[in-house]
Amino acid sequence: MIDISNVNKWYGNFQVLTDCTTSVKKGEVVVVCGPSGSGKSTLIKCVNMLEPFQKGTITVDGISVGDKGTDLPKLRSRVGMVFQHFELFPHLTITDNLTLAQIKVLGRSKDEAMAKGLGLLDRVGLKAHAHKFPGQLSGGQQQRVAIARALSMDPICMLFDEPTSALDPEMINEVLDVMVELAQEGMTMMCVTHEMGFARKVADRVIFMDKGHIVEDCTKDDFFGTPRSERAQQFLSKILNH
Amino acid sequence: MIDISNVNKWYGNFQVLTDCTTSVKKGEVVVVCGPSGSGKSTLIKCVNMLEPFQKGTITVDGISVGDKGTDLPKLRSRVGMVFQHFELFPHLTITDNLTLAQIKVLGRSKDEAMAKGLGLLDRVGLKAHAHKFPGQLSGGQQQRVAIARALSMDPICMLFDEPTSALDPEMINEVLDVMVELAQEGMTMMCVTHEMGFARKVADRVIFMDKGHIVEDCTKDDFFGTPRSERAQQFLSKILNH
Amino acid sequence: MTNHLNWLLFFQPIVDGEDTVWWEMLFSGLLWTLATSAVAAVIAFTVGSLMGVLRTTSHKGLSFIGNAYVEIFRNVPLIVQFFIWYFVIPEFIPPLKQWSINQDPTEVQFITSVVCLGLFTASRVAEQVKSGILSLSRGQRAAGYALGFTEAQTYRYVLLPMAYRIIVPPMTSEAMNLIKNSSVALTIGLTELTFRTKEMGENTFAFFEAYIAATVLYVIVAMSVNRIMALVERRTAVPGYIAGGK
Amino acid sequence: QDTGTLKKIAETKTLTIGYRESSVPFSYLDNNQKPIGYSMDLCWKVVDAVKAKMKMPDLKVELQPVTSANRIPLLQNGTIDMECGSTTNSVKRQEQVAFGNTTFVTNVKVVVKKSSGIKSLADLDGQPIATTSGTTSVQLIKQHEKGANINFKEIYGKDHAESFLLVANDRAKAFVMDDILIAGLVANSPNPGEFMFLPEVLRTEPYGIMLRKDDAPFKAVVDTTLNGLMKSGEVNKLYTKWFQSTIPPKNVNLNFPMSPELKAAIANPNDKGVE
Amino acid sequence: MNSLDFSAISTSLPYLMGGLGYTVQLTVIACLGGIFFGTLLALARLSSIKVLSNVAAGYVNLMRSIPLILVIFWFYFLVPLVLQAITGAERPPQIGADRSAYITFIMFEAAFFCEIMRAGIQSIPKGQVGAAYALGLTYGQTMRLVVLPQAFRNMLPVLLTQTIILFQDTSLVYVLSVTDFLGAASKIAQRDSRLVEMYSFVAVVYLVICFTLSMTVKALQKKTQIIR
Ligand SMILES: Nc1ncnc2c1ncn2[C@@H]1O[C@H](COP(=O)(O)OP(=O)(O)OP(=O)(O)O)[C@@H](O)[C@H]1O
Ligand SMILES: Nc1ncnc2c1ncn2[C@@H]1O[C@H](COP(=O)(O)OP(=O)(O)OP(=O)(O)O)[C@@H](O)[C@H]1O
Ligand SMILES: [Mg+2]
Ligand SMILES: [Mg+2]
Repeated sequence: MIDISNVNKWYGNFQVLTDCTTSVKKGEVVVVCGPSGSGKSTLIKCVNMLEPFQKGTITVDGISVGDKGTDLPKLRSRVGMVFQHFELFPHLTITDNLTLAQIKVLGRSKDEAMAKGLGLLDRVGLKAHAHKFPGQLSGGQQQRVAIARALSMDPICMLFDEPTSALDPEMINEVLDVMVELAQEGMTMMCVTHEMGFARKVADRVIFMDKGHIVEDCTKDDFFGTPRSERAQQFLSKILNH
Repeated sequence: MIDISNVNKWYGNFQVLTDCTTSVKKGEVVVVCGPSGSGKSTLIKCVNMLEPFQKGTITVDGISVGDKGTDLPKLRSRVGMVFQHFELFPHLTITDNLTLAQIKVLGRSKDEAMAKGLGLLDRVGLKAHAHKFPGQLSGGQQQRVAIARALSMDPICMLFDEPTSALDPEMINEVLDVMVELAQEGMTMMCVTHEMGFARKVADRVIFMDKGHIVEDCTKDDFFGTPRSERAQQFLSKILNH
Repeated sequence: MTNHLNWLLFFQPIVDGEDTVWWEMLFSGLLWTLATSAVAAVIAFTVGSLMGVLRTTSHKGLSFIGNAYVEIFRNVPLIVQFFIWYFVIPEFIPPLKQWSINQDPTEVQFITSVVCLGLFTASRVAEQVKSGILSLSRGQRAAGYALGFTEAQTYRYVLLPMAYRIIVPPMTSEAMNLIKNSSVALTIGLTELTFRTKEMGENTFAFFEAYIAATVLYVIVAMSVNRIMALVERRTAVPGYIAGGK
Repeated sequence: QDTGTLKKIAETKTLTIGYRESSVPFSYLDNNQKPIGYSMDLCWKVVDAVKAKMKMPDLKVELQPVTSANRIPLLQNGTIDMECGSTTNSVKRQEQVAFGNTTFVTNVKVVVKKSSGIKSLADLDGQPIATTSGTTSVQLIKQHEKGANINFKEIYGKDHAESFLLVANDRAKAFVMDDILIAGLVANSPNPGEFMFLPEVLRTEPYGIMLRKDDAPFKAVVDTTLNGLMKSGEVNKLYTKWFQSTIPPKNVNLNFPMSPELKAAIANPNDKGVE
Repeated sequence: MNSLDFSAISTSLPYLMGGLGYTVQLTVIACLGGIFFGTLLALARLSSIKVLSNVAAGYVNLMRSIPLILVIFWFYFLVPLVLQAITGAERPPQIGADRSAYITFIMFEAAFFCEIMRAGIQSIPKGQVGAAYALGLTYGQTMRLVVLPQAFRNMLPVLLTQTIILFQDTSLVYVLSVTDFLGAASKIAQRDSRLVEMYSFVAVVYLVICFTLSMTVKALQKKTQIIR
């Protein structure tokens, strides 16, 4: 589904990604972790070309995202993405947030979009809030709406960039629950997160990054069992200790 | 050391604190927890009058903080405080951050202040960074400097307001370690935090707040054993689950 | 000369034997001020938005155009720009020159003023629009793209609606500046409020009366603009969204 | 005992002259930024007389530039003590200020481009006419018998140079102003031959040195000085120097002979203002 | 334009440069004075003392709603009369056009710098004030040592941008017949009937100076961003 091969990226002289190669198969859930600044967000944003990269190739569902000729808006509309800070559109109601892209990008009718949107809202447990604005919801609720918004485009895979790290501890679980459910339904997911509980529960594979390199890329059991690199061991001990 | 008795506070018509009563004895470590918006920060800020309150009394070391005649700057200089967002002064070097108040408030000489500051910086493991600006340090490092800054005033007690919640997971432990050490040395501490590991390790008492009320105020063992209120149970289950 | 202000002067004819009295002159000046400002505001908003957007796009050439526009128009004093639009530019464009000769002179002054003031203010508006767009978290643009919006759609549906709301307060001062700046049009002979005020002062020597009247009128206009913009701000406020917060 | 300006001069030991910076050839800056001109020469004579009368040889003279807009207030609030420029002495202004005896007489005339084909006031019907804001000379057209029935549009220039530029650029068909000021503008223009005056004289206006009102002793000094110059014929020499010879900074000659009205005013010094 | 003649510019260059010198001097003094009084006004506006903040707000709003040209007039003709009323002098004291220009621009710019400094102070997180108080600093110390230095740094680009506007606005002192750059140019232009040449020259000079300044602002903005 997602093939990343030898991707390199520089900001000026600073190399953020070095020879990153990995792939995500259909239905697979891959968790990406690693210390701050290691390039996790950058890598995941390269997948739908929110960040351009200078070397290597990435294909999504067989389409190379770096090609000049690629219809990026179309490709992006098929890849769902959820951000750390939700990024709901604050001037639109929840309903409008859910239907805008369906109408303007997929060309669905208003009714169709509405039906789809409300269905998904129900699924994340927020049907009662359809008329509100994002600012009137708690962080956890906003993030659930953001997931519903991404799903409304019927994506073939989903990208998550630390979806719970901006949340109050109490709200983390309500978001993780939705994500677990999604994973169990067979959605293809690539997910940057520090929530090792989530990784333990649903991940098929874990990728560990450090300084722009993919240092570990192995099954969940291998990762939590015996990560090969010292850096990964160190990271795990820090993160699991408190 | 700190006596809080029947404190009430309103923002306009909205009551943030209702009849809060508790106390912290010399050498005691008290952890304050509770859901977001329950008034934890407000309560702890009332202790050194960073937030004025309308009813009740708070005394620190026998001095009533709410009295008109109280020399607040002097009182505050004896109460160390550490904030969620570090609040180092970004335009001053680490050294200047550590010495400014010593010189301007306590009237120490530059050399004296410097010696004190560098000693504490060493203690939090950051001596090598003395000449840098806060923006050049990581979050965990900044928070350790903030603790050193508070200690530089030789406080009789310390207040912490979620000192680790703005940190990357990896950095939380380096800050908690400093705090644990401080607690074990016998510092009087009142500490708003969600880090239950920290509470388990060093807290003498745990206070649980909800909607401006102190709902639980009991020993650590009682709290983690059998919290009486349903709300506290619910909160604990959410926070310990992931 | 301040001992006795003669307010009755406002009801005296501008020239002996004519019907027009001074307050009518000042009032007609006020109308020109308002008309000039209103039309210039439309130009400033349209051109300014366009230039502001150009400056934030990923296209190098377009953002160069936007930047060059702003630098040229905000770095020459308005009074000099007026002179150039009125006296210099027509000399180099024969059809424009022909038009300016044949047209009613008042119309020429009005149109020149509106264009000059509008394009000048547009450079300020462009600054605001740009900073409004940049003040949105970068994630908003990314979220737009991630949903499959094109760049134009992202601006239209995601960035601009929020950017405009954010810049209402600075745009209020720009609107007030625009009205104040319209007084510089007196230098090309547009008979707006300050022109009429000076005229009244010089003809009647009642400088104080004239300037007090003008000051009061300007303050009233400024306050009205302020109220209107406050209304706009309230009307467009997003529930739950605290300006500047996320 | 001295009162008014003389008292002030005695106390402060200074006299402040207000001058114009571009009123050729009455009062304007030369290339060294010194105010020179016909009115300035006359004023320096007044200064000499003040020095002599007050027995203050080291009287300090300060020079303060003024504009048409601020000259009256500055005189009234005491910033300047006399204004040496090209200010029309009018009855209306005399309600606010006083004038020394007439030093020059101008005729308000209309300048047009020769190529415009306009030959008389009547041809101006329906045409745009330039006028400098703050002046009222255009209204004189209506008061002239030949202009009584015509309609025209006023275009305001910020200053005389701009008003004249409007005519030079064909934006206005005519410019109504004091003939001497127009003569200066024409002489300085790239093609002086392009322009001509219409024959009609719209009004005759006396110029005078402007002084504060109700200050007879100081006015007496000014008038005595001027009358002396007129009797001795020195005024005629000054006139030739400034109006009929080449003058700085560009060495043009205005070629502006003395009008009969000025000759009469010199023969009979007076401070009558125009209505 | 059949015949452009730029010779008037070269012969009067010293005069024009003198004017430019005055413009720069007025800008610098008005800027420094404006920042000083503007900061005081900003503190007054943010003060919890109602009267103080209302008076300051009233002053700022008045200054911001009338055209500069009117403000210049008011200060020029009123200040001597006000001083006379205060001192009871027989004649209005003479403050002179250039001193009047300084006062006018300082007072006028103070209103604008007030708003900038206010925004600057408000942009400092409340936690900074809390931290300073928590260390025992007084209000004065907190402002002087913690808030204002940061506010000033944050606002430096905006302050400079306003200064560029101020630099252009000083051209309006021509109404006082003070000879600034534009005043000098327009006087020579009128004397020699060379309006088009002069104003084109003025436009170019302003464009070059202001463009250089705004490039400086941009560079500075980059630098302060790194400090943060
Ligand atoms: N626009 C940019 N210009 C220059 N460097 C950048 C830019 N964006 C990110 N970087 C740098 O690239 C590196 C990788 O950033 P990235 O955001 O991908 O890290 P991350 O692993 O997601 O970290 P975090 O856990 O903090 O989100 C960091 O060192 C960061 O400083
Ligand atoms: N300046 C203010 N004006 C009005 N209401 C306020 C203000 N500051 C805080 N509040 C409200 O007071 C309540 C308590 O706030 P407080 O910051 O003490 O909560 P908290 O328990 O520290 O929460 P958190 O875990 O989010 O920090 C909240 O509902 C908050 O919205
Ligand atoms: Mg990231
Ligand atoms: Mg809090």
